[in-house]
This record gives sequence, C-alpha cells and structure tokens, in this order.
Amino acid sequence: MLHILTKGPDSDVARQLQQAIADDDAIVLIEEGVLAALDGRWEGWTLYKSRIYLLAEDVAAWGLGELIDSETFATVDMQGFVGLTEQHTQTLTWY
Amino acid sequence: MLHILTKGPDSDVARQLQQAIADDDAIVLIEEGVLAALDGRWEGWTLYKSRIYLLAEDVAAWGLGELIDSETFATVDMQGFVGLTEQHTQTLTWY
Amino acid sequence: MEYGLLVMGAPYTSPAPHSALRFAHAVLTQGHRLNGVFFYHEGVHNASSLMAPPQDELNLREAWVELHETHQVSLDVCIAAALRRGVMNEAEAKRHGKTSYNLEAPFELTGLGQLLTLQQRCDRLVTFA
Amino acid sequence: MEYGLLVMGAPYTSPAPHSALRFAHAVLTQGHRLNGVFFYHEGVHNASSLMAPPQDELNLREAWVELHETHQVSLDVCIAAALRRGVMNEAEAKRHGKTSYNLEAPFELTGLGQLLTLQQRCDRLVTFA
Amino acid sequence: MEESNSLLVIIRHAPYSSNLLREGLDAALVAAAFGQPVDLLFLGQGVTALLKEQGIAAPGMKATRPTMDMLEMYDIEQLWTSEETLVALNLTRSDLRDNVQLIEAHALPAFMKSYSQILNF
Amino acid sequence: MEESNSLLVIIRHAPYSSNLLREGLDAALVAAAFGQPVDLLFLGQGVTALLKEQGIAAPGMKATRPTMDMLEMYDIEQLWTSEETLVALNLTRSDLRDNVQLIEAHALPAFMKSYSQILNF
Repeated sequence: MLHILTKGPDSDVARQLQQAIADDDAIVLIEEGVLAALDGRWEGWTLYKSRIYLLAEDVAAWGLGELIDSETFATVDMQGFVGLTEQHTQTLTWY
Repeated sequence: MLHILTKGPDSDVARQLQQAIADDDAIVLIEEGVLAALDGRWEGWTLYKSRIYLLAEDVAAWGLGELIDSETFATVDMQGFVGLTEQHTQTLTWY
Repeated sequence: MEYGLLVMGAPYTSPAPHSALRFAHAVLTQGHRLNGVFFYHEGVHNASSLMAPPQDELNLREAWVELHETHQVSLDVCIAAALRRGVMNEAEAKRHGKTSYNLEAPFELTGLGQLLTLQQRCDRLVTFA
Repeated sequence: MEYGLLVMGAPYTSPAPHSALRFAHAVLTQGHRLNGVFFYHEGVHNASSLMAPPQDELNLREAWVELHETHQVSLDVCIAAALRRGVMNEAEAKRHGKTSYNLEAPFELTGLGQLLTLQQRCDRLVTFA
Repeated sequence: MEESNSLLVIIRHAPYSSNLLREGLDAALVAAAFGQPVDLLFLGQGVTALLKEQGIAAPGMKATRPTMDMLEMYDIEQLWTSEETLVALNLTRSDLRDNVQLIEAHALPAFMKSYSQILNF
Repeated sequence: MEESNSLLVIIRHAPYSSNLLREGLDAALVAAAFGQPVDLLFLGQGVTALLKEQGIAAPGMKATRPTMDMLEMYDIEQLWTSEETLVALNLTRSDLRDNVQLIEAHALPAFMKSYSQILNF
C-alpha cells in the first residue's frame, strides 16, 4: 500500500497513519507533510525512513529546499509520485 | 484575555495556545476542544485547570456527558460563555 | 455591550457557523447589542442563496437572515474572499460577465476595512472559525 | 493503467485541488488513462462557474474543463454534497425554485454510486483532500 | 472479507467537527445499497461516533445517531476500531456501542490489506 | 505599541496549506492602509512564511513572497515569532528573513497583552 500524508508530523493524522503502515508499504509526504523533513524526532524516520519519499515540488514551495540535506531524504517529482502509485495496488490519503 | 479553543488537545493549535496563556487568562473549550476532558494528561489541566471551562452543549453533543465527572470540570452554557466574554476585554479563538 | 462576530467556517463543513449563531442569540438574550457579523475566509459560503440543505437540516443562510430581520444585525461578506470562492451579487456577476449570482441582501459584499471598523466600534469581537 | 481521482478540497482554501491537477497531468504524461475525477465534500466548489479569482491566479474550474476537453476526463460532482454547499445546475435550481445556478457541463451532478463505480473500474483511485 | 470488491470505509472525524463523518457514512450506505460488502473502521476522533451516548445532536445540527442506527438496516454490521485509538482517547470498550469490534495493536496493517478497496474520510 | 488601536495579526498557517496566511496578510495590509499600527506574529507552521527561501510558488498557486515583500511598503516592519515556534520546527533565527524579531519563551502572553486588538489567522 502507498500512504499519502498531507499534514505535518505533529498532527493527529500523522499518528493515525503510523498505526496503519505494513512492512512493505511506502509513504509519500506531500503539501504540509513535507514539514516532517524538519523534524528529526518524527517516529516515521526511525521506523521506516527507507520507504519515505518527499514530493520535490512541495519541498521547494514550502521553502525547505536549502534547509534539508537532500542526500539523506529520498525525493520524487510528480512523475515519480505517479510511478509509486503504479507500484502499489492501493493508495490511501491521510489528510 | 479569554481564549477559545476549538480543537482537540492533540492538535498543534492546542500547543500554540499554551504559549499564549497569561496568569489571569481563562480558556473555554468548544466544539472539538471538549475532547480535552477525556485526556487527563493534557498539560492544560496541570497548568491552569481552575481557569478552564467546557461548553456544556458541546460536551453533550460530542457524547461525553456520562464519560466525564462533571464535579471535576467547570462547565458553562452559551449564556455563561457570553458572560466570560464580558469579563475579559479580549477574546482570541484558536482553530 | 456592543458585540461583533467574525465567522470564518463554511456551513455543512465546519461547526463554526452553528456555534456563532447560538452565541449570537445568547448575546442578544443577555441584553447586549449585536452590531454586525463579518464573513471571511470559508465563512463567505454562509451567504450563498443557492445553498439547499436537506429539509431536516437548518438552512444557515435563512438563520442569519432572520437574525438580521429581528435584530438589525448587519451581515457583511468580504468581497475578495467571496469572489475567489464563487460567491457574488448581481453587480459583481455583471462585472464578471456572469448571468447568475448567489448573494443578495441583507448580505452585503464589502471590503476588509469593514471588519476593522467593526472591531474598533465594538466592545467585543468574537471569532468563530 | 486506468486512474480515477477523488477530490475533496476546495480551491483557494486547500492545496488539494492543485495537487490533484498536477497529479492528473503527470498521469497522462506517463501514458496512463485518466478515467474520471469525482468531486466530494468541499471539493464540489471546484465546479462553481461563479468562481472569480484574481487574474494572476489559476482559475481551477477552467483548468478542470481544459483537462476534460483535451483528455475526455469525466468531471462528476456529488449531488448531495453540492446542494448543501450551494452548488447546483439549472435543473436543480428549477427544482428548488432558484433563478440562478453555478454548475454547468462538462461538470455533472451525480450520486455517490458514481464514485464507487469509478473506484471499481479503475486500477488506481487516488484521493486529494 | 476476502471478496474481490470488499470496501473498507475509514472514519476519522468526530460527528460535529466537520461533515466528513456524515459524508463517509453516506458513501458506506450507498456501497451497501449497491450490494458491495462494506465494513467501517473508526480511527482517531471518529471513534466518538461509537460512544453509547452519541446522538444528542448539537443544537441546530443534524444528529448522527439516526445514521449510525441505519447501518444495520443496510447490513453494515461490522464496526471496527483499534486498541491504539481507544488508548489515545482514554476510552474503554464498554464506553462504546455493543456491535463494535476491537483490532489489536499492530494488527491494523494486515486488517486493512484484507480489503480490495478503501476510502478514507 | 501602547497606542489604543494597535492591531496584532497572528499567522499560524503555512503559505500553501490553506488561504489563511494570505487572508491574514490581507487583513494586516488593509489595517495598515487605514493608518492603524499593525504588527505580525508568526506561530506554528506560519513561521515557514518567514523562511529565506520562501516564495518559490507551488506550481499553479500564487507565490507568497510578493505579499511578504509588500509589508514593508505599508510600514509593517515588525515581524515577530517566538522561541518555542522555532524550537518546534527545528529552525534557527538565521533561517529566517532579516527583519524578524524573536520573543523569548514565556514572554508571549505579555507581548500579546500590549495590543488593543488581535486577529488570529
């Protein structure tokens, strides 16, 4: 399953999402969700960092481009986001 | 100042509100805000319980009437809410 | 005391307009004067005359109109917030080349200056959002 | 693959319609087929023909219409969600005794069954809310 | 729920905080009316719709209880929530309606995967 | 800011997450145009509007930066945020525009009380 998180790491929906992640699931952070990149303490990073992708256009729009180390985060552009939805038979948006 | 909190204790706005409370401020919990009554760990209860009021109609609407001990919480009805806005020269809504 | 309300939530999406309306009636019951209600952000949808909720639900627009008729409360809608959300009166509709419109008196399209005036004129401005 | 989108955010309030539109174009660029977009909850405001954003901003309704015209994407709007929020076509306006309306083709008012059909017919349903 | 078109509707919003609960339930009811197998999962504040006392409408707003009561008539009998959800709101199983089933901590991902379609409200 | 009609506009929402930032700034600009003394306080995600890099618009959405740049033209020169806000988002003063002033932890209530009027966006 591909989870799409649209809210920040402090939101109650980010906590709801965490209950729902299976071992082979991936997560795309879009819109406000990209703010998780500022929060190193967010549990998501410890639990499944290798399966988390930031939407590049939203990282730029939210002004985070130079604040975060792009080497340590996996980003996708819109085409890459579509690619992730191809790979997973289900997508679930958390908003 | 009278603060009106409309979101649950887990929300980021509940955390923003906490920075803003002065010693002589009061807080009314309305709408989703009444859910704080279920959360004994909410910092608001430790820090300024004596100045927090629950809007009675929203407590009933959210189905919390019998779940919470009405002796330990101060509630106001809509008239009482208006009364609180009379006593404080400023009101500030957190949503 | 003189009260003013700022409403920023949409009907049937946010509980804010319902809370605001109940607060408005309690203000009047207590003998205060309710000077005006300013609709901003998503609150502009409260003014839509095309709103058609199921019959067993309160029609928020009608409830505001009744408040205006009974207590002379002005109902001001921010024009910039309204236009971008598809809420406009006949004059704006003409200006934008539309044949339909969905805002009528007693709701009035005004600028944000009206909100600041309301805040300065009233003893209390209470926001519902 | 066949894609369907569910849009539940309003223009100029939520970023969801913007994200959905960009996603839609990327889906088409990748050679997939975009079967339809279903507008629900606050998303129904995307269909409003009375929307008049400032000229330097994208008119979301026009962007959806262009998507329909270029790629034959159906634009379905939940009728129950639309009516309570003040979005209706000419037929519904007549039925409710209104002289104005704000939903026109290519947007169509339909029931929720259309959303379930879209979900079953498509390989992927992606929600923006 | 191994059927190929089984639908899970997730409800995460409280009755009067937005119209999402109502519009989520409507989607579930329509799916059931179309003969699609539907289950409901309540997470976060959505679980307050399952409180026994729920249903006294907020003044001026439509009550949720009648819609909740309609679910059975449409053969939506499986109402689920998760242990984490109850813990987060300090609720216990006995605060909820009788026909609610509890998903154990860590079992949620597998539970969700058993549905071919999901809508998240 | 001891003037009797001083206005504090609080911005708590990020540039592209809703229109609240934009509509809050509009309120501040109109107040300033009317000659009312106005200050801006950025809390929570609102502080991301102050990021140096802020202003590359999300594709299809109007950029925030031009409005932020207009503030000075309207004599809104005092942009404030709080230490707690920066800590919560792991930001430092140097990530922000030059004309931002920091309110120390615990000083926020007194700061807010110094304004005769407040609008919270």
